[in-house]
Amino acid sequence: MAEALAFYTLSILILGLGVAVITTPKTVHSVVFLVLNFLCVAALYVVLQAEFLAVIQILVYAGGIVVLYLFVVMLVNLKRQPEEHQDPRRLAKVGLVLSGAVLVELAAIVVYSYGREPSSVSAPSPAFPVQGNIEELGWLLYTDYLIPFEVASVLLLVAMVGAIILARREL
Amino acid sequence: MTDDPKPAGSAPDGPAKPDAASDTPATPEPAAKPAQPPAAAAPAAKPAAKKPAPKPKAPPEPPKGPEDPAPPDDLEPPAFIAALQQAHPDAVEQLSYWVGDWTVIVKLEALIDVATYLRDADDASFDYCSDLTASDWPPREKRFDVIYCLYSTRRRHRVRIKVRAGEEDQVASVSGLWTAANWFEREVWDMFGVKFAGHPDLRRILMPEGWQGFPQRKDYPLEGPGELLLESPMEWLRLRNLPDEAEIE
Amino acid sequence: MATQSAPIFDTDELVINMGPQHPSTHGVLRLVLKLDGERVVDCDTVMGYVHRGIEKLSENRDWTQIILLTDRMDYVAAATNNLGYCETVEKLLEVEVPRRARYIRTILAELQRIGSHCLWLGTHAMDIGAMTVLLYAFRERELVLDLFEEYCGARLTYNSMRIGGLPLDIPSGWDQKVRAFCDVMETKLPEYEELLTNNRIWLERTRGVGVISGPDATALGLCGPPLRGSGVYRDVRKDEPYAAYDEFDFEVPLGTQGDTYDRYLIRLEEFRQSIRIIRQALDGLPEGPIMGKVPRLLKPKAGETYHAIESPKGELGYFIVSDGRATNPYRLRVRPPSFCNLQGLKPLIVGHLVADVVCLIGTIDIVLGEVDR
Amino acid sequence: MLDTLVIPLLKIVVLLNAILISVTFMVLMERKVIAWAQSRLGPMRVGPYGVLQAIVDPIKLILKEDITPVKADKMLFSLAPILSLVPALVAFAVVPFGGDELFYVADINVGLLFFLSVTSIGVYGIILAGWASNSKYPLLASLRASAQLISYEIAVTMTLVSVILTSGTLSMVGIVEAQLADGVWYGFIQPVAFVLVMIGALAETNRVPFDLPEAETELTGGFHTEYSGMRFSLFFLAEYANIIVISAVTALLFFGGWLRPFPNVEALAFLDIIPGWIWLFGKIFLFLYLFMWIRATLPRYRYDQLMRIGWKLLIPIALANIVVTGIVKVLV
Amino acid sequence: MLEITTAHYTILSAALFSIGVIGVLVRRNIIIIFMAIELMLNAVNINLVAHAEQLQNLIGQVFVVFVIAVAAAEAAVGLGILLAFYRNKETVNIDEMNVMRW
Repeated sequence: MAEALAFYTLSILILGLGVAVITTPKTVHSVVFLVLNFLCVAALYVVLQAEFLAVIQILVYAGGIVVLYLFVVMLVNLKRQPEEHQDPRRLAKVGLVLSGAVLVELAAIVVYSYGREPSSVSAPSPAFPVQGNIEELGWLLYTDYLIPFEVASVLLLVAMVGAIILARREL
Repeated sequence: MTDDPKPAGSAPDGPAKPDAASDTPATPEPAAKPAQPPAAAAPAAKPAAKKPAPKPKAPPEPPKGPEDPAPPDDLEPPAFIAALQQAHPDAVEQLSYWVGDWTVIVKLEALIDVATYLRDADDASFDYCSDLTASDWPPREKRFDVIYCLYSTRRRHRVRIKVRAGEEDQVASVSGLWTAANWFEREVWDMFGVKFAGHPDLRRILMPEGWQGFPQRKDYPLEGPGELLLESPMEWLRLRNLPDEAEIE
Repeated sequence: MATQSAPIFDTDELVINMGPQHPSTHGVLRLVLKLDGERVVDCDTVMGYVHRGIEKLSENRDWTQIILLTDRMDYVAAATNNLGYCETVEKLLEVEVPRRARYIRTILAELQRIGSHCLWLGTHAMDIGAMTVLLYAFRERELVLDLFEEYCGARLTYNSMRIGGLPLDIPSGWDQKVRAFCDVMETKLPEYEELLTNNRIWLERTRGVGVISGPDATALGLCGPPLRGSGVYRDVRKDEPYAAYDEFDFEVPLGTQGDTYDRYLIRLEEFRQSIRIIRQALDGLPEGPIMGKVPRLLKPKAGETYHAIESPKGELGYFIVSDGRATNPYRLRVRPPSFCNLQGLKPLIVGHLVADVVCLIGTIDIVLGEVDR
Repeated sequence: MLDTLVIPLLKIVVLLNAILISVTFMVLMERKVIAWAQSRLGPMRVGPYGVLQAIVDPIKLILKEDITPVKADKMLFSLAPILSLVPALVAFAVVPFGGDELFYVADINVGLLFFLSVTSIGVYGIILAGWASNSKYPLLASLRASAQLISYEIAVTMTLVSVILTSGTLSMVGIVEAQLADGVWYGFIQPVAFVLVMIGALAETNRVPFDLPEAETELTGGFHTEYSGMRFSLFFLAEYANIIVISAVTALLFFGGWLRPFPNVEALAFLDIIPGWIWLFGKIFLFLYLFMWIRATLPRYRYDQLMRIGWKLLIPIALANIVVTGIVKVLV
Repeated sequence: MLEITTAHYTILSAALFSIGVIGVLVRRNIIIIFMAIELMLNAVNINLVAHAEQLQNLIGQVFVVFVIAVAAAEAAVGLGILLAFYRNKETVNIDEMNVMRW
């Protein structure tokens, strides 16, 4: 009951804010809707008992990445809205149709897989020597997924250096 | 208005009647001393052609200019002045000494030469332009005295140099020699309308940008057009031509 | 209006108007700053908002009435303005001022220097964010104002001098109070220093900020502490002694780096030197008249002169032309130290950050009443 | 129903009111403390020793005209103060005021991370306020603020990692209990972290000497230049609520929260007469006083110096602290 | 209906993903396109977390951590490129970004 209430409320918010993000004419408003959207997604993670991810979602996505977007929107002080420029070669309708096709495809996958049992390959994770969501996640990250984890950190480093170089004035 | 109060380097082209309102007559009359009662004067017959303010025909003779008393015979001028006279024999018009201050009156054309000499010569080395100002003596043909107060931080002595300039004359700017002169010259332009040739940024400094006229001139109307002149000169002129209302203003 | 003011800067970069209403422009100064990020690329100084035409007014005032006008120029150091004007007219009249009057004038001028520096210190520190120093400094300035009030009845615009001498002798017991004030001031200076001089943040904010070399400062016509901060030995009190300064023993502090910190140290040292001068003057205060032999009708002979004194802000000069006939000057020109120092602002701030702009406005110590006159 | 809904709601109501009231009195306290530091009296007119000033000030702010600039972005202009206040209040949810369940709203296993992430949302209020005002000084201030908050957040988060390493838990209650178990406040084990967090706290709450986003003397009030009335007071509330919450968290992490000094020394057991929450409140007041003391003493840093300290000083020290803590943890 | 199964989450995720796709395909402002991509990544994350919960296997959550890391990297580099581009061409319109060099 409580889960259903939370799920439907959050779903409506997430989808509504998602629509708002891509339809609002003002970019700054889009960014604000995006933040709110991410906060709702974080709440959904709590419902799914992934507290650590929820916090990370807020900390990294809402508190970090979107601030970056906001910064860029403020730096890119537009004199004319990009939507004013109409490119005749651009086929927005085809885009809509294509995205409709994607939606249909996704729905088909969902419907097809709905009745099936979860495959036996993904058994519940083995017993951890530690207890609790964060602890188990940490255990996984630092044992089985250590190399991807390190690669991700290197990727972040490269991205950071790259972004600094790209954003420098004299490119 | 024909006058651009902010020439910003385009000074030479100016026939620029600096005081648009005063239609300066050929023989510029001095502004009346404020101490004298204005009621004594009958309104001028042709106000538009004359001074805008119907003022009394100044009974006392206006001052012809500063006295510039010559130095007493028993006083030797300082060595650097003698050296200056040697170096630029034609430049110095006159020497003056009064209450302990030496003044060198210099020909307008020779100003930059003299100033450069005074700054660079070792026995003068006037590296500090402590003041630059002007005074206005309207009846004189070259009505402005531009006065440079120089000081030497090395030798610790002072001198004043002075040039006389007419309304249309261009005084060479010394802001290249002393950076300090930049704003001083702007202020002199702002207050007197003396034009400085070669000044990098000759704009008004204390008065608002669009101000008409030069307030420190002796013939600047004293009762003050104020903001009206700034905002709508035509209206101001109209009011000036109605003698009674003008007095009320 | 036909004249269109041309745009001062193109608007591609961020142009901000600092002032005329801004908490730290010390009056109605307007700076048009062109910023690249937070760095100042260009700057235009706009002033004249309190231009009252004191020079023009003076041409129509009696010689004595002008003393009142000079009060209104540097309104935080009115007594020095009075002193400069009176001395210039005395020079023109060739009047001898009695020794007692000169001593009292010196005391007043130095008290005024302490008062003005207190105000400078407080506002300068406040601009950089040190709030407490402001209130400490104003606490001491209040004592100076009390002394002035007891001497001449006014706290801001004193009208405390006359041509040829002084309007009033000092009240009885006043000299003891001045002595007591000097003692108090000496104990308070370490308080300021404790808060600022070795404060790491203060050092970072002021060291190396607004550096100007000695020759540049001289050419720019800076005067007073900004000039001395660049290591140029120039103090009118020493170079061209007036009042009774030639009879006293004091030192002129000089800077070495020419940065904001040096100017700060110099002004702090000037507090001490002022106290020293006041003490000497009180010790040697001679008896005698306070008014020289001045004709009833002041009418200097035709001629002109320039006379400068060292106001708290720098060289305050008066250039007076007398045509020998009227009872008012034909032309009176004030050489305002704040005006000249303000001219040095642009070279100082270009290349610095916005935060340094307020710091540098503070360090040159301007009073807009004097800049605009 | 009673346990899951009513009691938490009651707690929230009590907590919110307590915060709002304590903020008004904290403003009074700040004015008084700074006044005494500056040899003045501070507010004296309203009530005995000016105590009622704390009530009059909010009333004044609420009754004042609420101005929205014509060219402002209306929606964001209204949203910004809310976005800055809400995170400050939400952060209180994980702050335990005592070991008993009665004293906290929620003890979640990611409490400390939750606190960090919620405070990181607060930056939006400031950025959007500066942007929505459509005015240059607020814009400059909000750029400064966002850069400052993000930089110092990194430093503080990294510093807290070493505390987490020491305690082995992310729960606030757990950290205090770990201090009880270790028998020592973490302020003594992690003095470097404590200093770093204090500096970071000053910067994150925009207090002197890091108050650049609202530096009155430079930016005429900073990001809330265009705000007035109630919306301005929301920013005000947010700032002070942030100070209180950050003081509380510092007290919990480094000064043992509700624990008495030397919690395992039996000789001091008589100190247990004083309830835990009074200990905590005393510690919070100590930190609040520290904030005010610093404000009365120090000048303001410049923008580039602030960033330099954040990136070149605090973050490397924080990283080194993590490494040292880890090594010690492994060896011991 | 009142019992929330993984399918519910999957449908939500699909819908959010489609919104992101529409944003990418229809909008011209590149910043909004970036944001639409973030929406799509979030849709994927919801899916991953939901399945991790269903299967009682934390690997899904581990993946989300990586996705967030990659999203952060993507945003940093993408916005860096965008800023550099904007400085030269003064536009963020994707239709005008049709040259490979400038």
